[in-house]
Amino acid sequence: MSSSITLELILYTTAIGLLIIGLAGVALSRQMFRMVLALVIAEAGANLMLVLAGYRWDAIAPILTSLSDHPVMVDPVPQAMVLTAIVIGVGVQALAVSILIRIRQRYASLDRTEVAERMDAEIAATAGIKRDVSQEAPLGERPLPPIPANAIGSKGGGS
Amino acid sequence: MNNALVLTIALPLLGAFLLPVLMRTSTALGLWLGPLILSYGCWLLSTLWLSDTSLPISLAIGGFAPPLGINLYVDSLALLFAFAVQLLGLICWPFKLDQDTAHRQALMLLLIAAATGLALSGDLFNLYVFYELVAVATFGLVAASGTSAAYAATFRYLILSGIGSVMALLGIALLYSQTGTLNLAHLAQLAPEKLNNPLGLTAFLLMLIGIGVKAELFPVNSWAPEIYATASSKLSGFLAGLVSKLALLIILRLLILIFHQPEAVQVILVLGILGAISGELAAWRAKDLRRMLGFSSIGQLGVVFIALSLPDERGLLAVIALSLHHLIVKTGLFMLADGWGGSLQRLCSIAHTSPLGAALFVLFSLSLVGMPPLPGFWAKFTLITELASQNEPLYLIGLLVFLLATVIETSYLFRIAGSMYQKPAIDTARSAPPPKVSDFSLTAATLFGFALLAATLFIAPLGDGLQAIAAETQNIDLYINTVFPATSGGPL
Amino acid sequence: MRNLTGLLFAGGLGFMLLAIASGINFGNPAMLVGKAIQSSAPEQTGAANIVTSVVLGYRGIDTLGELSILFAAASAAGLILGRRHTTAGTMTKGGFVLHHGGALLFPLLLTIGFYIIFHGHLTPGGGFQGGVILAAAFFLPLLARPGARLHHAMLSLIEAFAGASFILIGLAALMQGEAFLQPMMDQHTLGQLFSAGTLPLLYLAVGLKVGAELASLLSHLAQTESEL
Amino acid sequence: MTEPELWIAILLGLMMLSAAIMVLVVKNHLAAVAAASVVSLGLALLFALMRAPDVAMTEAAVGAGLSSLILALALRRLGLWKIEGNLIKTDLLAIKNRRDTDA
Repeated sequence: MSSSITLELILYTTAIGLLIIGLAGVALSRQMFRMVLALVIAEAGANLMLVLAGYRWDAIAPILTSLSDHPVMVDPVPQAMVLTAIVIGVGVQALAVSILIRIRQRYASLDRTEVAERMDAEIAATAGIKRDVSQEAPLGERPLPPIPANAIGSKGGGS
Repeated sequence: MNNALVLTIALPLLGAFLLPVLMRTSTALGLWLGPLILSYGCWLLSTLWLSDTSLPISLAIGGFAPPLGINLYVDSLALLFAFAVQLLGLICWPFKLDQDTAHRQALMLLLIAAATGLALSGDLFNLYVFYELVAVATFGLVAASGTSAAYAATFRYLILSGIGSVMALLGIALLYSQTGTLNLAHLAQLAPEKLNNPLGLTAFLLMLIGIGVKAELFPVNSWAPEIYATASSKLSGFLAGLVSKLALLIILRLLILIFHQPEAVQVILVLGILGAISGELAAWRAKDLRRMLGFSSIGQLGVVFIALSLPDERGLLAVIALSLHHLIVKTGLFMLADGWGGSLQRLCSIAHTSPLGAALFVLFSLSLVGMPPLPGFWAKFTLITELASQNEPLYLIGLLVFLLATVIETSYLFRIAGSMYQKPAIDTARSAPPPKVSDFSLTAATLFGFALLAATLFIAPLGDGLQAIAAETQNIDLYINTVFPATSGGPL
Repeated sequence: MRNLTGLLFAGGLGFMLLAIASGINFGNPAMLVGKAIQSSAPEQTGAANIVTSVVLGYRGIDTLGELSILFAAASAAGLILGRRHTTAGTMTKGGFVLHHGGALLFPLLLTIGFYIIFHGHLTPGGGFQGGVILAAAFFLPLLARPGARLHHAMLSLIEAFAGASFILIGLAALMQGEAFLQPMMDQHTLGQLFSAGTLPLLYLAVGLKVGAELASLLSHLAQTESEL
Repeated sequence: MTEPELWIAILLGLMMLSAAIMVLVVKNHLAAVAAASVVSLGLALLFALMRAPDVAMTEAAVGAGLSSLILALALRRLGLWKIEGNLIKTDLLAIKNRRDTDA
């Protein structure tokens, strides 16, 4: 029994580790492709957690071999959910990647600060706002902590 | 016959699957398919509303009884939102005809199906699936506008929403590991004994952040102004008006049915306060109409979250009233932004070229600010009295912030309205023709304006109706008994 | 600043999750729904693989939603990456091994894919896994031969009708006065190939839909850089 | 729960975590994609260990196979497909394996 607890703790720690690495990676990486990869890792962690939620250490896989005996099985519901989640994840990932391809074509850059800056400039330009007017107060335009202006120009990531 | 209600989700999906092929064989048929399906959905929902079926009802999909299978839970609130989805989908339908029409309309149908699912579903993971479908369809529709800024904004939204969905999935995993069920009613039964602990709170916070992405909750709302500035106005109206409310509806259900901890409420209150103040301040500084609308929508949803943190039925009434009011007004404003999007300076003395649009803008602004006869006043009035009657200091801060937000809102909305009615100055710098709202959008906006005025006239019966809806939503026992009839001690 | 916020957030989350670890009863989950499904699945759906019962029966609408997500992702990618190009292949010519190996692998992958789909209600596997293999089978020629291209009209036809038939099977149940997506037809003996009523049909629809969806996604991504 | 399974889980967990970190720190993008597919593969093995054969199959097919294929194809279109560069030896090995499986 005691050894079983350790196994689940290992799995739990792995799941948390993947999640944290993934989320920190999304937050930290400058390069947009790297953000997608980090998101994939975080999703893997969440999936592991979900399967873990239905895992029993004393059970068999949820496939019946005969109707007569009723062996203890692991919970099939989280497994079905993870199946769904995995496929959803890959769909989102493919979409992210195809958007990236376009961004790369248009902006010739995958640096997140640079792309964000150019996006802001483009929105302002299509709206017909003179850029120098809004330059004095870029901080107030976002509810989130904005991208520091000094980071522009230094291309980050590993590209 | 109630089983047919599932058609409001299934038919748009079917239409979406078939649309690209259908469009290739017969363009006319393809073009009519979407509006036809949506009209049928509206008809289906309104007949249910008008018939003497006693709400709420619970439909088991696949004939599997609820805790095992997935059920649709249809009460007045869910029905109202489902109807709003189908109707607004019809109004915001992308009629634009080009080579991408089939795909764009298919994505719109998917978005509508998923949004209807969000309103009706009574299963946590099913809600997650529909939530993701809403997200993916939104990405596609925003990116379909094809500008570089739209791609960049979509990508940033996608990453944020991806983080959100990981969080929500994690919350679901924690909940499931603790209770072994996903059905909301079943969870509501088990919650008092199994989820009233730090683990339950953690699960709630994770799901709050996850679902809060779409509800424009404070720390995860940076996508909103960017998306609204780059997507088409109709889509922005749909997203800001409706999808955010549907995410809010999920949070509301979770809060009422499952998570009763005071900490959960406090977190929502604090995030709401922060969202309200930051959104309104940013809107005040915004220089173009669409981003201003995006920021102000963040601010107003912050106010709704403040209302959500109120404990009793009147608080819930305020939430529902504010949400519906915001739904009508914000969608109407985005309809106007269809032609007026862009710098606020372009709107200078626009009232002389398009008086109807300017009048509508003023009407919406007045209601948004809370001018007495208009519905916005009653919604805000309920909130103020309710906030003032609480004696916790945090609620007082909420009240102050709410008043401050209203003042800021007034100042920027009427700065614009004032400039609209300015005498046309001899402005040589602006040689471009004045922006014009397309006829269709103007008609739609007029409809929203009429809806607002009608609500003003019938405010008393409307208030009673909303009160009844709030009471019904608040009633946990009713929810549980509807999903699990006959069984008293629990479904399993 | 932003980095710090992100790190703090991730660290806080990790701490929170570790802190509640003691509260989770690992290895002995409540399984309220899980146990009930295990005992009733053989009678209600007739599939030996209970995960399949859950995916297509109990949570059938989830699967429908998931198919829709894939469809949405594929058509959004199609919208973003532009119209179908005439050459959807790789720039470089594949080597001898790739070329002939591809030709050899194609029928093999096809067989395996359909095998996995048709045995989804009996053994591990099913529409998703089989669909991925089908997509790989159709994508392989693209990698191997530069000029090769997918039959896009065919692909979208399969895509449309596979998805539609999933819903139509569900609607057929509704027409007969039952609930949407209710399993129908005889269940036959548990463990037989022809058992579990409509479930294998649903899985076939899922497999074809997933396969077509992924193949078109992949071919969009593999387009040559002509427009650059 | 038997002793060997415990060790397998520990090893797989460590492998996945280090691969996950590698995804974020390694300079070469191809190596990062390879590391991400290592994570998926480890996850698939863990699922098999946890008596979830369906999920394991899906994760292997979708996560390790398809997802890496999508990412690799994207790398080429993004112009990040570089094999040379300042790599450490283990990465190079991983890339070779990946290319073989891709082909």
